[in-house]
Amino acid sequence: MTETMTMAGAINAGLRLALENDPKTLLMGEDIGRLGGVFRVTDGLQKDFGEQRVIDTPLAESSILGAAIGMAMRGYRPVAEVQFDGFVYVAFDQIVSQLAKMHARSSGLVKMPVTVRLPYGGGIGAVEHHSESPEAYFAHTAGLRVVTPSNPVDAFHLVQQAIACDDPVIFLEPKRRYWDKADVDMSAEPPLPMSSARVVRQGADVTLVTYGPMVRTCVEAASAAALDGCEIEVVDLRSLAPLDIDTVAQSVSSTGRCVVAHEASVFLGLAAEIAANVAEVCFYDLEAPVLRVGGFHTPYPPSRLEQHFLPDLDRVLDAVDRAMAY
Amino acid sequence: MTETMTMAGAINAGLRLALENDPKTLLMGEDIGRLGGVFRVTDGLQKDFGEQRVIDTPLAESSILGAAIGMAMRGYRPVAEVQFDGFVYVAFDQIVSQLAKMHARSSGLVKMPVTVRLPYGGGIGAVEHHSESPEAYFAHTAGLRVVTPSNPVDAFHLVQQAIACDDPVIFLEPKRRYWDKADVDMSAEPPLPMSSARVVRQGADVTLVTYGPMVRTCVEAASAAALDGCEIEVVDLRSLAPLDIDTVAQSVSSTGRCVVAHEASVFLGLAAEIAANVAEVCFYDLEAPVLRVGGFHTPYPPSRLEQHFLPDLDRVLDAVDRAMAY
Amino acid sequence: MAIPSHAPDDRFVQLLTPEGERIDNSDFPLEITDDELRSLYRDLVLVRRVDAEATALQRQGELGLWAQLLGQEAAQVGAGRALVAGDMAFPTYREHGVAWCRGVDPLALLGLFRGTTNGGWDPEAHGFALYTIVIGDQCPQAVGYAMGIQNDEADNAAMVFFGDGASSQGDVNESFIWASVFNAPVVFFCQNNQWAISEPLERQTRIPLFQRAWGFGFPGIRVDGNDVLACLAVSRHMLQRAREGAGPALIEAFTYRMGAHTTSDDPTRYRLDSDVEAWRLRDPLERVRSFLHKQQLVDDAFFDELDAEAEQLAERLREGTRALPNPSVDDMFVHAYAEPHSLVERQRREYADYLAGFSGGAES
Amino acid sequence: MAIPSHAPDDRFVQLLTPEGERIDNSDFPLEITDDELRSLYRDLVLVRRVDAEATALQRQGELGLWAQLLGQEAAQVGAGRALVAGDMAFPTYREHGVAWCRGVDPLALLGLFRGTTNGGWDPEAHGFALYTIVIGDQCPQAVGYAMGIQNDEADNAAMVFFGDGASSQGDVNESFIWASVFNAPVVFFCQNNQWAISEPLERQTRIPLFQRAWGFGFPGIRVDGNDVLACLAVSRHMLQRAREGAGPALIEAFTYRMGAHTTSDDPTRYRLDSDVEAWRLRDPLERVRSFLHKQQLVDDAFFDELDAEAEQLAERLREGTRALPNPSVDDMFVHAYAEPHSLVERQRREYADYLAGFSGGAES
Ligand SMILES: Cc1ncc(C[n+]2csc(CCOP(=O)(O)OP(=O)(O)O)c2C)c(N)n1
Ligand SMILES: Cc1ncc(C[n+]2csc(CCOP(=O)(O)OP(=O)(O)O)c2C)c(N)n1
Ligand SMILES: [Mg+2]
Ligand SMILES: [Mg+2]
Repeated sequence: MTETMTMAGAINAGLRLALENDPKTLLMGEDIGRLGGVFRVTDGLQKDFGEQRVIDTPLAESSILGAAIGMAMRGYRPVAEVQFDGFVYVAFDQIVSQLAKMHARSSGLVKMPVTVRLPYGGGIGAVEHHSESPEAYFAHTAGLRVVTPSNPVDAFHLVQQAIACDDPVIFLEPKRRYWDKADVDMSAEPPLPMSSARVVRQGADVTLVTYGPMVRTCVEAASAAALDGCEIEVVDLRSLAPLDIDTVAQSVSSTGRCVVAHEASVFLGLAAEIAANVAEVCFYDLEAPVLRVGGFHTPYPPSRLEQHFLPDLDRVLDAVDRAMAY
Repeated sequence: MTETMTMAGAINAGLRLALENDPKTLLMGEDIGRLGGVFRVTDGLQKDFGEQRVIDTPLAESSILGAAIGMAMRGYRPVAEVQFDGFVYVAFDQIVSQLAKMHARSSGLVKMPVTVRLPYGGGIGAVEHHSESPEAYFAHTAGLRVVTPSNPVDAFHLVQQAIACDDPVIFLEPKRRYWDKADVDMSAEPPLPMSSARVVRQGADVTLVTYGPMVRTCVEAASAAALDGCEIEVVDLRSLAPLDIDTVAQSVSSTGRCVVAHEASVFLGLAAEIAANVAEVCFYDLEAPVLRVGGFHTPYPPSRLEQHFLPDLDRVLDAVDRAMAY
Repeated sequence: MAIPSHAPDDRFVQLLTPEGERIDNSDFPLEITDDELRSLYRDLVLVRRVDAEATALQRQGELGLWAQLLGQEAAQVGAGRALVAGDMAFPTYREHGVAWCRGVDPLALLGLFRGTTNGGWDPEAHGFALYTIVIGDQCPQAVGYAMGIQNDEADNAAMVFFGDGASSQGDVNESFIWASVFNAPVVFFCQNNQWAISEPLERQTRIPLFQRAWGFGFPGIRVDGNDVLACLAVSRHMLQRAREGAGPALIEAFTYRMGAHTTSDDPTRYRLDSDVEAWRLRDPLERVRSFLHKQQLVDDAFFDELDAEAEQLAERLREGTRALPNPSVDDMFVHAYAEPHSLVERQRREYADYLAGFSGGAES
Repeated sequence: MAIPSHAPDDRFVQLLTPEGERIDNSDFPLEITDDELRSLYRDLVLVRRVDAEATALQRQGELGLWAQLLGQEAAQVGAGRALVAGDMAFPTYREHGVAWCRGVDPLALLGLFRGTTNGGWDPEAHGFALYTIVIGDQCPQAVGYAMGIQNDEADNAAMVFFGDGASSQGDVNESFIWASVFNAPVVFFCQNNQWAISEPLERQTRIPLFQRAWGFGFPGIRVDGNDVLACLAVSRHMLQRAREGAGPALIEAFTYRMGAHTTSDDPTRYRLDSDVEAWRLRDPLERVRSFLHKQQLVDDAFFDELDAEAEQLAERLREGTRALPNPSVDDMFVHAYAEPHSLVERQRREYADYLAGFSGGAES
């Protein structure tokens, strides 16, 4: 049946189904139980599934990940929440040295079906360390998968696909889109495999590649550009590692132009990989270099400046214009 | 006066000068004192400068960095050694959340002249976690500088430039080149600014961009290619953040072709940024896409397989051939 | 002072009862003048007023967030007043009372929560480091700073603040090890306000927190965190022994977070009003007020003047907050690095050109 | 057993003196048959032989590295033999003796140090997790596994091994907190071999390590790490109470690293032979040997057979090591992920094509 849900609600619904469908699934994190999470994403789950399956943990992210790894060894499917992007670095070693490598080093004997839920990105006027975009760190780390929904429907399905996956998945939740609403058919099959990208708007002039919180911005930019007669094709990556480069390349080979947009610093951000990759596979099709628009190479600024750090509709269109000018 | 030195010896000499020239400089790390470091890079320094300036610390990298930050606040210039690449992730939070941001968040009031010495890279037949190439994590992090020498002369000067710099510098030491020798004139001025790249071999046909441990491999590849009449220009980046893209672009605009090689996984590795950047600034000069050769998107394999993971002369030349084939 | 690892129980140090009765404690004698007593009360009142005003400003939309210290005034003023020139305090994000004692203008704190800055004051000038939001990160930094004090052979100490929840972080426990191994002049001041957002103390430990020190070989002691005299006396004692080379100590200030975790928190979801009520009877201000009264150290004029002063302060904060200048876009680029950085400079130029393309209005 | 946080001193539990005299300890009675005694000795001898052989193989260039356990045989065999089916051990990189007791073929360990694998055995099948090289990482994992045991209501426990140096890592201390808060069935077994590469114990703590447990609210106890009977008795006791729901415990096995840190280390740079000599008198094997003698539980034939068995084992290791197959290039790609991964598959294809371009010889 279909319900109108926020992205936060859709993730909650997805988690609930995962808990119902597999007794080995459990959630762990800070304030996820009685409080239901600082964003209420786990609201009501501890009440319904108990303290052994929805675990309020001590304030120690490294051990949240370490314990999740141990539970996975024991046959569980832990979903570990790290409360905010800026606090995942404390757990970086367990993620990069242990979680990501366990399957390879055990020659496949030890599976790591661990999902790491991480609210990320800026735009909510938060204090320091609450607006980080760490996706490139994880995407560069072999052994991990990285996915991020841009809307409630994808959020509902992707979180379940991530939990069902036998590999560790970093599930990035665009916190400034938590309250975006959409109709979610909870009985429907997932519309796409977990690692596939989606063309969310078609256009013949230029391909605009983005993900997570920037998808809405880019679709709005496309609408605005359409008024000036520029047809932008918008690709929502959904999966950052691996990348569905075929879908991107197919679009670029028809438009001949490509702009990539994200909140993270451009330098070595996802856009770098996409630009390098597209430039190679679409070398003869490109009429302009792949242009990147994103954060600057500065620490995330105080929130009164974030509208400058975050690419908005105008900066995206500026990049599109520059691409069209070639 | 000029001496023939290994890279390890050159870094030791550079550290010694830094300790002599500034009483605020101090070294901290595991086994750097009495043992002189597992690679003997700090050999003899504790004996000559005492336990208060060359500090054997508890086995806790996060606190090595945290304490270094506190000492920097107190006006010191700490040089923190992390024993191996694979153990720096434990300290990732202090580096990314604190060290990198302190200057910005204090509006420049608090300087962080901290140097983090980190042996990195593979090729020494080591056990797990001793052959990592984490440079992209740090290069993507705004607030940090990342440099890496490829030879004893640069090592001698770069380590001193890093310590003298008022910004935090991740100083990556290519451990498989520790025993490479060269003549070092210890009275000479630094040949280049810390953040400048160097053309180490000239060539008209293709630009080969690399750094650290791969420079020697690439120069050897260039020599081999020369026999077949292919003139490769080799650029040693030296600084990974910021990148001296002008030097790279100048070369590429004359050769029209570019290959980037490093040990790290290619996906979102430094080569991605260089390819994206070069493709943009040299769009009309490129006769072939920028090609990347490096590690695979797999955890670093057991050492018996590392010769496959690490790009060697043949794989570099294969990429060069493919670039020439366009 | 011997390591109290054989303490039979976990009674805390109290010098002033909730009813305002003075208790003597031979371990922690406190010589204090009447003026000091009055000024301590003044600090408590003004700090609470800053907190109340900031909370109100957040409600009015002038601040994005505020972390209330309500209920923790005594712990913070007691500790803050024990620090001397040259000492360095390392706060979390809730140490507004310590900031006050270190001479940091409350407006600087408000700027932080308004989003006009991520810093706001000169740590060295005030002996008060920047706020730290990543739980526990400040602890190893404080130890490193203390090791610097040691190297400098200075007669000072560092004091680092953290909460009951923070006690679970690896960095906090590592800092105990370093402080102990290097015998660093650092005092760990843990405000156990019973909550880490929605998680009660039992999620972090099953024994009293001050006993954590027993595992690391230095003194741990619990004080009545709502008793400013006890907090002052014990902090002075531990700081002095640290300055004298006797090494680190852990002080657990047993108190209660009377307000929400922050203005975006809703404590009714996880705790009972009755608990809060019970703690209201141990209010840190009331006991001092009644003590001053009983001792006849104050008259009505004193309270009237103090109220007036608080009112003026509140007024200044209200106006000052609204008048806080927004940071300039350039700051973002200029302060990213201490030395020239080619990439940041290019981005700065390009973005300036981009903004110039608009009617000046786009530039905030 | 009460938390010994009031223990007046730090004496250790010893059931067998260096001279081979049996001591009774009412807290840790040990019922043990003669057969068990003999087989314990057998394990000690064979484990030491594995270690010696591996060290020799490294010298001959057959292994890239080897981390010797010389001197720690009793600690590891005592702990390892206390584990039962269904328990899970989490080792560092030096627990060859525990691996032996868990039925892991020493050849698998040799493969790890030869570089043919980063794993080598099935953790679940042996109740022995993979070696962990990043100091301390295994501790939170062990607690998580123990929490899983708890959820499963299984009658088992986890035992995690770490060293004196590791005790300084944040993760290790966090794991103490989790174990205590969740009352997880996990036993922390710390082999204090006095050294962390070149750093002596004083760099990690200024009080006896077993007392670390006092700060976290569970029992901490020191045993003679060179006394296999004491290690067995205390491990059995702590594991059993964990299985019964009494929660975690910390065992400090007081021992000594007789060899170098690893084959690439040179201990003469940082420690005195005299120290090593003093510890040689406390050899973990000798005391059992002389006890068996005095008790006349063995005859010469026993020793002869054991020597022969050790010789055969050594022979098997020598030949087996040289015969260890190199991993195939494909393994690197195939095991990176459990499920299909487009990028890895593409790289696998491309690299196979690349190799095919050479005379097959390039493929190792
Ligand atoms: C490493 C890290 N994890 C999580 C958070 C989110 N967070 C902010 S405050 C808080 C609770 C802190 O509790 P406590 O240490 O008792 O301090 P209090 O807020 O009670 O003063 C949490 C979990 C954070 N800031 N840093
Ligand atoms: C996080 C981390 N830092 C540093 C190292 C390098 N290292 C390997 S062993 C070792 C010493 C460990 O000492 P201890 O814990 O006492 O164990 P032991 O080697 O004595 O058995 C160090 C520093 C590492 N493996 N992991
Ligand atoms: Mg608290
Ligand atoms: Mg040791």
